[in-house]
Amino acid sequence: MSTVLDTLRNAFPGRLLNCEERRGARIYCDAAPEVIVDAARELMDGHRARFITATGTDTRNAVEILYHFSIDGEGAVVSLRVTLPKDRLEVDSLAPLIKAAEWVEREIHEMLGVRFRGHPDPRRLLLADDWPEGSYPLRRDGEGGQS
Amino acid sequence: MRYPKIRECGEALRALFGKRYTTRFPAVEAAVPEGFRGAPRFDEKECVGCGACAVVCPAKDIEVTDEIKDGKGTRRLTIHYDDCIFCAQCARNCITGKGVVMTKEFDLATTDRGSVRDSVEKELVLCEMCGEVIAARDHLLWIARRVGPAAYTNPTLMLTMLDALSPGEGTAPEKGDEIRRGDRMRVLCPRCRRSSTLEFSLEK
Amino acid sequence: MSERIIAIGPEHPLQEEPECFKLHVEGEKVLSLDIQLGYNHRGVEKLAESKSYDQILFLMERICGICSTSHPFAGVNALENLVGVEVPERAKYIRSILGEMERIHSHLLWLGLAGHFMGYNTLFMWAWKTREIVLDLLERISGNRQNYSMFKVGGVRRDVKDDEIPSYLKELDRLLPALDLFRGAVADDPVVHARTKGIGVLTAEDIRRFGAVGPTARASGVDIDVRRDDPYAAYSMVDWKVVTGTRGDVYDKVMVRILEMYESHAIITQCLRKLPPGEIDARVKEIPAGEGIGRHEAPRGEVMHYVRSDGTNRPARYKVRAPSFMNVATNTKAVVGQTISDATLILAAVDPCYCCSERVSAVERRTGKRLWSGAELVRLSQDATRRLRAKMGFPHEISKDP
Amino acid sequence: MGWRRWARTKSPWVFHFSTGSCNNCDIEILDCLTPRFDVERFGIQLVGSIRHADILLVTGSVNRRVAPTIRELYAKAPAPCLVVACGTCACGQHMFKESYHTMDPLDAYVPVSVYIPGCPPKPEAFISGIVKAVHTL
Repeated sequence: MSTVLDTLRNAFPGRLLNCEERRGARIYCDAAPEVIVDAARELMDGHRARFITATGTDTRNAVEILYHFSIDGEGAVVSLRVTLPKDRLEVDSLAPLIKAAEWVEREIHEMLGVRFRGHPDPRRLLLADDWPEGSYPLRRDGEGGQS
Repeated sequence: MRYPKIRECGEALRALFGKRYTTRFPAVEAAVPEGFRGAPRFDEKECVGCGACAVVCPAKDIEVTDEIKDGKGTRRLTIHYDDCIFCAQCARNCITGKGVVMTKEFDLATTDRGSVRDSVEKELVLCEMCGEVIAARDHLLWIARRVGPAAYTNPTLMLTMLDALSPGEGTAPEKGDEIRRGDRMRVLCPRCRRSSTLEFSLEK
Repeated sequence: MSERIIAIGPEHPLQEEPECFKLHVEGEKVLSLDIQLGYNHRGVEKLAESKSYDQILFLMERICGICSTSHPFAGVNALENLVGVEVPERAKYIRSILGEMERIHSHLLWLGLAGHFMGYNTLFMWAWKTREIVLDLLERISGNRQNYSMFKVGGVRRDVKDDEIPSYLKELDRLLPALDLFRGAVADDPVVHARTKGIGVLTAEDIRRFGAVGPTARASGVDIDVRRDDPYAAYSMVDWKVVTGTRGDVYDKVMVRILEMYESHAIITQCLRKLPPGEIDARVKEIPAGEGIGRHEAPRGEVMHYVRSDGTNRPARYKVRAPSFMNVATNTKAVVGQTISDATLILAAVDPCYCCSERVSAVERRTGKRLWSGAELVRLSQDATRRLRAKMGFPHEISKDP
Repeated sequence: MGWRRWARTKSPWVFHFSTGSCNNCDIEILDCLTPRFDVERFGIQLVGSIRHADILLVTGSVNRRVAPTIRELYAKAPAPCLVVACGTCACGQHMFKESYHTMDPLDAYVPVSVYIPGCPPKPEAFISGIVKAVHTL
């Protein structure tokens, strides 16, 4: 456990902050958007982590993306939190590194309107074809359409 | 074990000569175990019309409508089975514990969607001053029973209780146009009660 | 020969995603696979934000019918992770009993359908017949055959009656001969071997790349199981083991599931025998602000729920990750290079849910003309079995479509 | 026309379509075909194409993506085609009334003959629902 926490604390000084372990072996970190791909690579290669999913949340002022990784040997879940300001919803895509992230990012893209740089296939995943462009169901600010 | 597949043949023989496995359903009633969550039904006697079931229903399926006509109020609670998810939350959270019960009834198929429902009507107690809905009469009586002697501290509860003991007796005094201090001994909604005690005494 | 597209779907009810598989084929060979989702998208995550914590679990139950224990299970794990409440022992055991009963009925359901795709309809009927034992037990315990309404934060909603436990155990013992029969029927049948061995192979590296979970991953020798890795409920208090395969083909996926049912049976009987007396509910009064992550090993693999609370009685964000969301994507690798008749079986092997095969249609790309209907693709798969049987010296016909 | 009615009620063939359900009703429908309930006793058979079907069983709360399909499907069905709404989702949209991805209940798209409420209905409820549907012919 502590090894993962130590790695995360030391690997990216200044760009991976507030690493803390909470109840039930849940590790949360705040990551800078530019470091996410490297941090994911570090976890996947260095700690045999398994990508679970990513959660996009609209916190009114910003959009938070939590990348969840499972460290199966230790029963821990590492969540890297990336906060994107509403006026610049862009982050590097994990899909070229982790195949599993492809659909997850497509879903976040259509639900919250986050653009993933370098995504191989940024089509819609879940919503109907006649769903209005530019309307995002999980947004909370009026512009996002229905709430 | 290439062939013949004796094990499977054995199973086939058992099935052939064993007891019939398929149900005889339409001819014979289906066996429904104890505790089955079938259609929820209101119990006319036990339901007090508080509307707790409507609040907890995850599907927002139970409809509460209050109707006031000629100074008489009625509350109607309706479960629409075409939207019911049979989760038994209404029965579990019923304040009397018996107002809604899960029956064993499962065959609700119908040709008219609006017709599959169960409803109960409850008389409402209205504020004597402004006519606002206070609660269902049975609800007030249930609270009075629950709180015991403490019910006498609240005129609304006490008067409703007395009225239930001897209906029609004890006519209320003439009521004026505005709320007076003497109106405290009436069946009042919370707002009117506040006016009658607080505002009136502050003015004087 | 020109490339053609065969569309399988568009129905496939799982979490929110009935898929439409589009097979790009040339002749008999599958060149690539394109998966379209969204036919079952109901916006559960958004709806969850409008329900109170007590009501949410009923919504989670209805994400997937077969996983109607798994989603609330992961949900309560997430919420309890947030609150930090200790669940009473008895409730833990009851939860595990329900979870494992669901695993048995889900695996039997899948086994039957896999049999149906292979044209082994006897297996289909037997598996579904055996499944009724578990469904009847669940009906007696929870009050309904599906959608059990049992889970609540801090415990369970309904108790198991102590005096009925012996009769539950007796019913469960009826499962064992049936499971032996299925194991024999699959392991000894040369036709099943020929149809399932060496097709749809996924290596351990593929599993990691796709993030696949559950029996799909374990069949490839990836030893992951949330019940053991991140213990919750009563799984650390009973004796069982994780079943893994080695080759990662369809045969291993079948065998892993069959052997897992024995483990589930062992867990249920141990839990029922050891069921401690006491409370079933910790009476959680409120959910504080914070974040929680809960996981559960569903029949199809790890379910993850993430919940964020802002201290009100509704969640600020509720995220659901169903196992099939990861597993289905592995199909894009597994079917490439296989024949169309095997593709049906491979697509079914990750246990996405049966519905897809019921509405299969084949469409030619340029004209959009229908080539084959749904039942015909299943028949194509069954024809392949028939040819194999003939070659191996089984002259008799396989059973008719149910 | 007596013989026609007789022929239709004797062996109704059903086609099953899911419009965004949780799968429970679909499983219970399939369960009706298996040894325990075995609806083939009544000549009821699940068919692979709507063009062969007398009864269309619909499950699920119709979502945006399949809404056009259900109309199309009903248009393809040979008359008279009975539509049976299976489960609470198909009857009144269940909890998904307020979802952004569902619009109207099933009866806004196609005429529904019989509603079978339940979440999911017991297989017995399905059987008696279909019997009721056949009686409306």
